[in-house]
Amino acid sequence: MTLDTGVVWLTIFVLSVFVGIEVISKVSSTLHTPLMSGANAIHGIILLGAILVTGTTDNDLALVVGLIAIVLASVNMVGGFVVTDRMLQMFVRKKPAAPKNDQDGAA
Amino acid sequence: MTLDTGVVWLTIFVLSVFVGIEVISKVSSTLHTPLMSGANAIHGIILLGAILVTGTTDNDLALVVGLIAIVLASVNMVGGFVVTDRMLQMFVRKKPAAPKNDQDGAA
Amino acid sequence: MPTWIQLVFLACGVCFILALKGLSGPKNARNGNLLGAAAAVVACLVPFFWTDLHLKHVPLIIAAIVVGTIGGVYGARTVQMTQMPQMVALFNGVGGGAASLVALLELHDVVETAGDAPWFNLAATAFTIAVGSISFAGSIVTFAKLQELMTSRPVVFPGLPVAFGGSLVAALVLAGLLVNDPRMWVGVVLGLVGLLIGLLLVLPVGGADVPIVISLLNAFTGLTVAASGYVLSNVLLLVAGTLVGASGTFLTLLMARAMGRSVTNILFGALKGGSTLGAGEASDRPVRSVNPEDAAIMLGYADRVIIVPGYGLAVAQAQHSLRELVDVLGEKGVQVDYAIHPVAGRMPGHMNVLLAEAQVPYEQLREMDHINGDFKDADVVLVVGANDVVNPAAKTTPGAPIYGMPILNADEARQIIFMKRSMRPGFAGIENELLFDEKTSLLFGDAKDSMGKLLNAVKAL
Amino acid sequence: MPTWIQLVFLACGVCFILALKGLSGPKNARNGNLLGAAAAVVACLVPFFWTDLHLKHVPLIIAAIVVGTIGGVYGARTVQMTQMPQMVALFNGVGGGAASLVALLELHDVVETAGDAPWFNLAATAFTIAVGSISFAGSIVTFAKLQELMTSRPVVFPGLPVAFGGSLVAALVLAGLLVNDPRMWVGVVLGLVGLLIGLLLVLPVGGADVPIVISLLNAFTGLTVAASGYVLSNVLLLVAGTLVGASGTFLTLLMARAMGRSVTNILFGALKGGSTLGAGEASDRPVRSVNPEDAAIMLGYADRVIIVPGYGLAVAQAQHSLRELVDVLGEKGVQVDYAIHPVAGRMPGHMNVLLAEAQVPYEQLREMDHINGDFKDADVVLVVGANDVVNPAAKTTPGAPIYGMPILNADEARQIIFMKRSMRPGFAGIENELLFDEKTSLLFGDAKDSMGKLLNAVKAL
Ligand SMILES: NC(=O)c1ccc[n+]([C@@H]2O[C@H](COP(=O)([O-])OP(=O)(O)OC[C@H]3O[C@@H](n4cnc5c(N)ncnc54)[C@H](OP(=O)(O)O)[C@@H]3O)[C@@H](O)[C@H]2O)c1
Ligand SMILES: NC(=O)c1ccc[n+]([C@@H]2O[C@H](COP(=O)([O-])OP(=O)(O)OC[C@H]3O[C@@H](n4cnc5c(N)ncnc54)[C@H](OP(=O)(O)O)[C@@H]3O)[C@@H](O)[C@H]2O)c1
Repeated sequence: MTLDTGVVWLTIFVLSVFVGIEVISKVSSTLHTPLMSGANAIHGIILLGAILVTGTTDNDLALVVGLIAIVLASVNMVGGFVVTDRMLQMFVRKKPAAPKNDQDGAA
Repeated sequence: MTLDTGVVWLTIFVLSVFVGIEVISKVSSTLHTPLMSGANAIHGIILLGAILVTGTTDNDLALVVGLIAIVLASVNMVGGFVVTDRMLQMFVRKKPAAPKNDQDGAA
Repeated sequence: MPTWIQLVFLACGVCFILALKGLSGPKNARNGNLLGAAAAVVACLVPFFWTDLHLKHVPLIIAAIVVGTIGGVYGARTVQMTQMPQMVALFNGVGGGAASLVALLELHDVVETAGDAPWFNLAATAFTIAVGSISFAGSIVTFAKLQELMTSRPVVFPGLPVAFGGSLVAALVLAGLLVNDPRMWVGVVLGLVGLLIGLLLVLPVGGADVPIVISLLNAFTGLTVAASGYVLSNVLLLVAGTLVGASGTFLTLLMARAMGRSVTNILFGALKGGSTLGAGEASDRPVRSVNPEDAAIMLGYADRVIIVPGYGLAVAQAQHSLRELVDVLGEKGVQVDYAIHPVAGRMPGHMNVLLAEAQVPYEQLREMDHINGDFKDADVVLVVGANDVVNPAAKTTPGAPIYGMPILNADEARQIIFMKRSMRPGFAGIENELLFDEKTSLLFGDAKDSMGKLLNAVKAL
Repeated sequence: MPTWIQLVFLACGVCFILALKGLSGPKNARNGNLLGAAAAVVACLVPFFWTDLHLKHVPLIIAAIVVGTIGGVYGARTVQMTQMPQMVALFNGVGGGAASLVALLELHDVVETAGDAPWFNLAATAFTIAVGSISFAGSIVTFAKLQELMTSRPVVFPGLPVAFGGSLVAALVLAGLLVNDPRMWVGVVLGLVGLLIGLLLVLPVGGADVPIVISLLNAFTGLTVAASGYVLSNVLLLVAGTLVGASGTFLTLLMARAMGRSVTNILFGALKGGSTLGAGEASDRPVRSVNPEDAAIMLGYADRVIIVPGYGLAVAQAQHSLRELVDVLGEKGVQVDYAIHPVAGRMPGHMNVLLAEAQVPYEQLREMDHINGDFKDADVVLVVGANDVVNPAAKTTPGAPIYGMPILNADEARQIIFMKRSMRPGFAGIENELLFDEKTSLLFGDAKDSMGKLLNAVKAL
């Protein structure tokens, strides 16, 4: 491939920015909190990074720090998804009604 | 970079697909035609490809074919952008009024 | 490839994204388009500043570009608004052709360098050759249909499905060959088969559905460009092509929905027998026709009038005298609005373009969803060169080609005046019961003349 | 990295995109979230199947994951709906902390391999260390504020702007050092400075604005994850992090708009003197208070009642008895709706969650834009534990912290009943003129008790 590594990463970054913005551009304020906490859970994927660095280190201090990072990251990831699901359960229970029964056709 | 070239291209492709879909997901039917012809003009960028292959070939037949490709591609690209602009001129002339004066606040 | 060039290409890609984004909303549509054009120009200048090109080819290349540019600008400038769809089809077609040729040249390089290309590149090349020529042939046929160089009816002949299937198979086989060992002749034959497929794909499609097919072929071309981007390992082509491919596909679905049709039905409806375009013979049942004077009275003494413009207004170029008529009625204290159906005319937004051209103030243009409620309060609905968009069959007659398409409820008004030349049906080619309704009167004649007469009659009141 | 793993990661990235997409619409929100969770789990399993990990570390790693999981699930399960925002803040904070630590480890590798890393990698590492700790400290403070472990008022002290600016400069200098020659101690100090910045950034923010800050820090963490994705050359981290960074930033702006505030104003308003949270002392001007029985009569004999629920309903957990009340009134033939303000409560959609929990049928929940027109026809508006969302100051008093926030037009109704415990103001800490309006009567007491009394009184009618 005649492309510099840096440019490739930049390209992927730029495209992801557009996807990130466009994908949520129609969210209703009702869903702001679940969306926030869902996104929050997604960046818990840093857990993957934590596992990779911790698993490959040879230094004991580094290992300890890494394990701490893993604990924190999994709190973020697991907790994030669970709490989001808890919130959404309550929305979803009533959502099927949404389209039909909204008394105000307008807007 | 520890990534296969193929995967990189696939990644860029996939992300572009999302961008392409999300970016136009809110288009109003009024703009279907200009949007179509605008997108049409954008793929006229094949002109760049045509120039690259034609400029670097050593075979005369290939050169001729390449030149034909260049002509076609530039018709696509230039014509596409110009015709789109012509259409849009007419929309744009009245658009400023749009938000305020739409008599039907709803929807 | 030097880094700065890669960055320029990336920047151009971003501009294309922003261009599409702009084009999808009225506010920035025009700037978006201009931004895209600027990016395209910049991208195409780059190769000349980076010296892999054989110098002796440069003048030829520039000449070719100039020729193409002149052609493109000429076509784009001279085409009438009513002919937009076929113009877009044509531009799309040549683009597809170009992509196909470029792919052949890539193949040629591979063959010369004794085929050391990875199989996936060859597959991408084969894809571009085939789909590029499909898009080319298909677009040319759609152009011919819309330009009425040939019948806009679905063309179906007994062997068609077989021939279509056969050529598809042939294309796949040839592609397989090409991947196994790249040979020039295989590529060329593949291209020819592609042309055949394109032809057979579009022939059975009815004129009313053609714009959707154009949009689909547009997406095809986008994907071929993406594929050659991969082969030439040029990120800009990949991104731009993919953008168009994805958004084009999505747009096709949106348009199909707006016309109440399904894409597969549009493409293969005719094959499956259920013609996508009906018979279209004029009926001879009795109708009430009216002269301009009486029509003028109906309009002049109404409180609320709604105008339903359609394709006929566009062909007759009667929009200017229509606007005059509306102004005069306005002065007489009649409340007049235009009811714009999303697919009135021959391209989406056709009526908006037309009436904007005639300087109709935006407030009077009302979208279907907004005004459909008002028809029941309207004293007179004046239907100018429209037909399908007010045809109740869309609600009442399952199986009708337009069944399911949302229509304007002109039938709810107290009186309806149709301005048309004959009893011939609209694009969908089906009869319109509303013409025979006792509330309906027909003002026969070319929209422009009768509009002129009507105008004078109203002034004379 | 074997190709299949790269493809798995790519697939997970796509799932994250679809997850976000789902989360942005009610229909697929829950599935979207579950899809994201599945993808995350898969991605984190991958390293165990691909053997660069030192086997002796694996059990420790798994143990750590288990600990974290238990903690996360416990927190997520036990938190009350009213405490959601602080929970999200906490989870976001630990994520930022993790990113910062990971970056330190990356730095450690570089140092050990005698710093042959390209400058951009080092810059990215520095960025992650700093911003990760900012996000960590900031989120912890917001947590403390919302959990009322500390005052939810803006904390401002004379030197603050200087200290803030100073620590920013320090961070930049340290980052520069790190890029020039990577040393462990520089990284550590940079992390500490980051913590300080996070602290100083959030201290001056008023409680009402905290959710917006959480969203912003959320975006920060996303970007740090993207940066470490680059350093670890892991596409999944890059894509996921960037997604969250971009959408988080965008969401922050959306939320700020929904609350009629600007982000800069939220962050630095307090510094600029104009406190983002007002004084909040109870006023002693005369008001008309009412007892449950009279309130019951007003409600029972009304034709049209609109309920405006607010934060107080949530803290009092009065939603269930409120629903009962509405049902009883319904049986008496009163038409009752709930008017939901987008920022009523302490998180967007707070009221929807709460009332959904109480099984209120969806049709009765009306959004602000839909119902604001109906208030003028309402006989009684029952404001339950709400205040700012009906505070006319948002329209009338420029400079008020909520000025510009769209509000519910409760003031247009014939009569207004406030259920609150005292004259204390709402979150924005400003007085509500509507409490002193002669159309207004106050039913003092904890929402739950007085709701119970009110319910019985209405039944007794
Ligand atoms: N907008 C789009 O994207 C799009 C694209 C493709 C197809 N279509 C289809 O096109 C149709 C549009 O509906 P429509 O109601 O606008 O048009 P239509 O149904 O095609 O009807 C046009 C009418 O205008 C009359 N007409 C033609 N030339 C005229 C002239 N010079 N003076 C006066 N009348 C004239 C014709 O009757 P006479 O011949 O008797 O005069 C015909 O009844 C729909 O079927 C739609 O699905 C739309
Ligand atoms: N939704 C969001 O995203 C979000 C996030 C952060 C901040 N905010 C802000 O929070 C505010 C929300 O407005 P709001 O009207 O819902 O709430 P509010 O303005 O904070 O008012 C809550 C009212 O409930 C009363 N209350 C508290 N506990 C009560 C209890 N146990 N029983 C009865 N009454 C009780 C309080 O008065 P007493 O103390 O006298 O009882 C107070 O007047 C807005 O300023 C908004 O900007 C919103």
